Amino acid sequence: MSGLRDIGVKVVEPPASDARSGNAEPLLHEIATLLDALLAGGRAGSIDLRSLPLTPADRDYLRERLGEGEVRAELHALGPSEVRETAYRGVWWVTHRNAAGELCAELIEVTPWPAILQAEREEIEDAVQRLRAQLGDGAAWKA
Amino acid sequence: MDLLSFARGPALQYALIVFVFGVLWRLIGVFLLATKPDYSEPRNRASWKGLRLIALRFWPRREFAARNAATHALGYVFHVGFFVVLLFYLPHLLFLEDLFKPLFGGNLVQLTGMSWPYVSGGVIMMTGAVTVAALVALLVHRIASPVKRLISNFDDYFSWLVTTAPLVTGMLAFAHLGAPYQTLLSVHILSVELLLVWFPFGKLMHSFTIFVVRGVTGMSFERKGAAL
Amino acid sequence: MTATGNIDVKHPLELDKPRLSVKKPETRHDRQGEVPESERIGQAMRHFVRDFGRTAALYMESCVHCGNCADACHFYVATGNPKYTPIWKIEPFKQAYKREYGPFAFFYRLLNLKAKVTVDQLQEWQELIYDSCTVCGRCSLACPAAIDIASLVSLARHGMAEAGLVPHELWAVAERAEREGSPLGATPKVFKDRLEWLADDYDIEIPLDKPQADVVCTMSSIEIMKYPQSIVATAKVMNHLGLDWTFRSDGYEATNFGLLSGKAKWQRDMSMRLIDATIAAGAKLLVLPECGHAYGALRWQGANAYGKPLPFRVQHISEFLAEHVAGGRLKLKRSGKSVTYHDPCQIARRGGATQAARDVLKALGVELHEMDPSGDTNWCCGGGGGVVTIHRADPLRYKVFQLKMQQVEQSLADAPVTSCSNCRQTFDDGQAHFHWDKTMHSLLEMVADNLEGASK
Amino acid sequence: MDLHGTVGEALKQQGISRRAFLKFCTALASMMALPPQAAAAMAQALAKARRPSVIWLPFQECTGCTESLTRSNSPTVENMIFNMISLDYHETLFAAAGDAAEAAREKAMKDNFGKYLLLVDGSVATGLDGAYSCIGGVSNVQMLEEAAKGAAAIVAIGTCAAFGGLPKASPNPTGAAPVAALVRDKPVINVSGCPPIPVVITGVLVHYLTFGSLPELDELGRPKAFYGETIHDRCYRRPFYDQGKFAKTFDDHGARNGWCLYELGCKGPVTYNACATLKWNGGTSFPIESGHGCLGCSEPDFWDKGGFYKALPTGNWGGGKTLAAAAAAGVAIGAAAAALARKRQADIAKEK
Repeated sequence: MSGLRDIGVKVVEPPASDARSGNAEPLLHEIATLLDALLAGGRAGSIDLRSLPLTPADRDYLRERLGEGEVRAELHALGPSEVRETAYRGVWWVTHRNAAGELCAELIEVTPWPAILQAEREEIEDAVQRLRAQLGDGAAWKA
Repeated sequence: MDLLSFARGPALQYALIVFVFGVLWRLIGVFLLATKPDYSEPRNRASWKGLRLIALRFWPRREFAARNAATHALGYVFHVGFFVVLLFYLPHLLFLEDLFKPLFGGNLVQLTGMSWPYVSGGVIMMTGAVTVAALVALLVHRIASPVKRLISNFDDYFSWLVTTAPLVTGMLAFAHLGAPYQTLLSVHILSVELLLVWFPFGKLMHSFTIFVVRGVTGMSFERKGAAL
Repeated sequence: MTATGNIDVKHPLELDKPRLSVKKPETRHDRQGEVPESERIGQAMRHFVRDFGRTAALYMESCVHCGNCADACHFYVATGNPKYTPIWKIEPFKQAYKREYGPFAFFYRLLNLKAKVTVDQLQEWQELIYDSCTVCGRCSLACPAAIDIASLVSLARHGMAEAGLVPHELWAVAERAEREGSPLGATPKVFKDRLEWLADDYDIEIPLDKPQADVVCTMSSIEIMKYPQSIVATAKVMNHLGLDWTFRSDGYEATNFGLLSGKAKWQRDMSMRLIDATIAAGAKLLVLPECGHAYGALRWQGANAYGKPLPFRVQHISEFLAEHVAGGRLKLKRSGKSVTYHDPCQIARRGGATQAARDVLKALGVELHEMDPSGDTNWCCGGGGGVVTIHRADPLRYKVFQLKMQQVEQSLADAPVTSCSNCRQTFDDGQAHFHWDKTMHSLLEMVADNLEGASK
Repeated sequence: MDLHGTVGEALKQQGISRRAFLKFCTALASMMALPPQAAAAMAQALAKARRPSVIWLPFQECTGCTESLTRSNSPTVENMIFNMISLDYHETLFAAAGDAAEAAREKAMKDNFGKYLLLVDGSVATGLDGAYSCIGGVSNVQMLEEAAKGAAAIVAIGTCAAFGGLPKASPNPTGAAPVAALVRDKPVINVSGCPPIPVVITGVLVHYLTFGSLPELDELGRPKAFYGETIHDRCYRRPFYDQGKFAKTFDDHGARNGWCLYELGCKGPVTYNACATLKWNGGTSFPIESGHGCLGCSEPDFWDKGGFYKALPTGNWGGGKTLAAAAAAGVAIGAAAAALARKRQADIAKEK
């Protein structure tokens, strides 16, 4: 089956799509204010990159400015997701893809620890039950 | 039948019918009136040369130019602007092409091979704004100037309204301001239909009669050798 | 019609003033005949519709109310009063046209979109149609739609005349002209006596009623009564050129107060007198005197009164002189005076003979200072179209005349010249009123005074 | 499988972890242009929400909408919805058929009376009092009436259910009518489109399940989150429209360079939908991006708007014949008026 490229139609991105749109810079300031809010009130904040008119150049610029941190986590649930810590502690770059590998969400989360990585209490309760069952010790841990 | 289908369908059809019917009624009603021959000895036999008055009278004579320069300037800004907006904007061209298809029996572009030039929406919006500004200035002048206020009647003000409305509604539709696009487009088309319906019964008929009158006067003056 | 007897008592002439007219009436009778109002308006409408043609209808349909004509009209420019806007002067007639004659007339009447014209309305408009319009046609040149507003005013006067709504003095002189052959008392007998008196005084031959002649000359009653030298001048030029010419006592009065008052029937009668006399003399040329509306009445409307092309040529005296100057038959002494020429509207703008007088002035070798504007767009002297006969219009006319005086002053010429005795009379009246030092001269008389070489 | 427990329990039983569920809510919040923090709130509320019973009634439909919603080779975010709802009746998807299927439907309607969600696919045939389209001898009209009584809310999936769609195109032989025309007393959400974008269906259901209320609707009953703007306003080719660069034919220089398809009949300016932003087939493309003008499929009577390839501004005003007649009439009356005027003139002239 011939690929999209073989069809005569040459889809042209609208002009000036590679240049930076100038929307990246303000995001850095917003991240800073979110960090202040986190330190002051402990409230986590996040920015949904897909809802903003960012060109690919903006994204690269943002990635470059935020840099790399020490943590890089991969998540496999309904398709791959990736959580990367930036060079600034508390600022995480979260990318969700669905089973077909298509990008379905991309956020910058400002929090000590992204919620997606945490294990939920209920699931921990299940875990302990299953573990005990496996170990043959019938006594289930009572909440 | 939503508003847009009504505006583009039956409303347009009846407006065109009234327009064609009214214009011909009025023109034929005048052209077939009695006329007496002129037996006087002509100074110039080729009175048809007087037809140049049709072009000459587009510009005022030197002696009259100064006194109502404002009216002339605004008048031209409006007329030129109006026709640029009408004849150099693609959606309008498509509309007119569809309108005149039965007359020319087919798509003009294919028939003639030539394609009519058009400019971008932005340019049309600016032209429209300038045209509306000129129209408003002309209305203010019509009210402020004692001469114009005295001689103006309902026809002048209503004709002004039906001429300005399409421009304003058209620009609103392009800018997609204030209401869903279908409503804006319907209002724009309906305002054009109002213009078409009023056209034969008001002073807008001057777009036809003005050339005839200049021709007639030009020929009668040329015959006498009088200045055009 | 009033009995002839007391016409002189009711409307005595006033010929000793700079402006010849009927004496200023104590009480004005601007309404003729004792007819009920409905009949009067019925007559107006019927006659208005009767004379209406396709061209006039087209004009009535084309006005876009732009107001440009006001700025061309000397009555508006001199007063600034919007009611003198030319197109406003025919408003009731446009109203009548839409109701009675236009393509939508039936619906205008049915839905009463335009009110019926009333006598009061016409009475009110009398001042606009007569006192403040010299039918000079300047507005027609300014109209972007090229509506010949002047022709509409003349047409409107038809309705006014039939409704018996002509201003007092204009009606009196028009009625006198129809009955006596001359508006200002120049009856054939008076005309004959004057010719004899002038022939003796100036020892010049002035033929009258030659049974056969090549050229028939005519005079305006203003010249006969106020500027007899013009008669002598005409004779001098004609004899100098050795032409076979004559005056005709059955067709000498060139003015046409039927045209000025709007009484179409009288206009035809007055024109036919000249036409019949010229045909009777078997002439090939009828020369009209120094008079404006006479040229319009006969040169351009005479044939239509006659019903077919005229069997002879019609020329204004300035055209006649220019033709002979160009032909080299008329040699003139060079006078070198500094002059400015006032174009009579009916000859230049309306008549198309603007260049003739200038050719003659060039032959006269005068230093011509053209007024600005002049020629086809000149300012009117304010007395034409019958306005000068109406006393009620005097204040307005004097205001308008100031425009003319300024023009003449600015031209820095010694003396103004023109080729229309009515303009000349208006200038004289203005000169007397403003104690102005400039006196209007006649082109014909200047030519007669500067003839070169022996008369053939 | 406990059909009517909470959504959370259902997910757990199907082995869908909380993280997967949180990821699903994050993606959906982003698509519905809700603030990112809403994802967490959505996850909690949804988990605790009672798992609604959903009845899918197929009337005069082509199964395009079902196809659009369910077609996916791998579990994608879009069809996650099926794990959250208990689909108690779906003619196409059900293994059961005939009386068994009907019995299941009636049972679900009885058990969850007043609480189930009624999804209607296809327009309702009202001609010959419903005889044109029946299921098991019961006409669509009756079935809709009956099902609507106990429904908490009705979602009309696709332009057929929302506005009558293709079956309603003139001459509309079956008397097809939209759901909202027949059900007046219950809130109806119109998810128009032919078919609607899958995530739009999901988004509406999740919104209803999460917040238990109808999303904000426009005057045609369509959720504003997805039908608030015209394709034209969000079209990536809009700069070409503004610059006046238009394709004249489907393979000319303009078309090859992706210029605006206005002249080729694109109905983008008068069509409200989210195609230009959410796109189709998982964000691959949408009609205009693949070189064809928008058909305006999410608008009422889009079939009868004068033709997909007729440019928007062209009117359909009935052709030249009527105008020729009008012209003739105008000339006739004009001539009559002139004749009348000339006659009056002649009479007056004779009088004198």
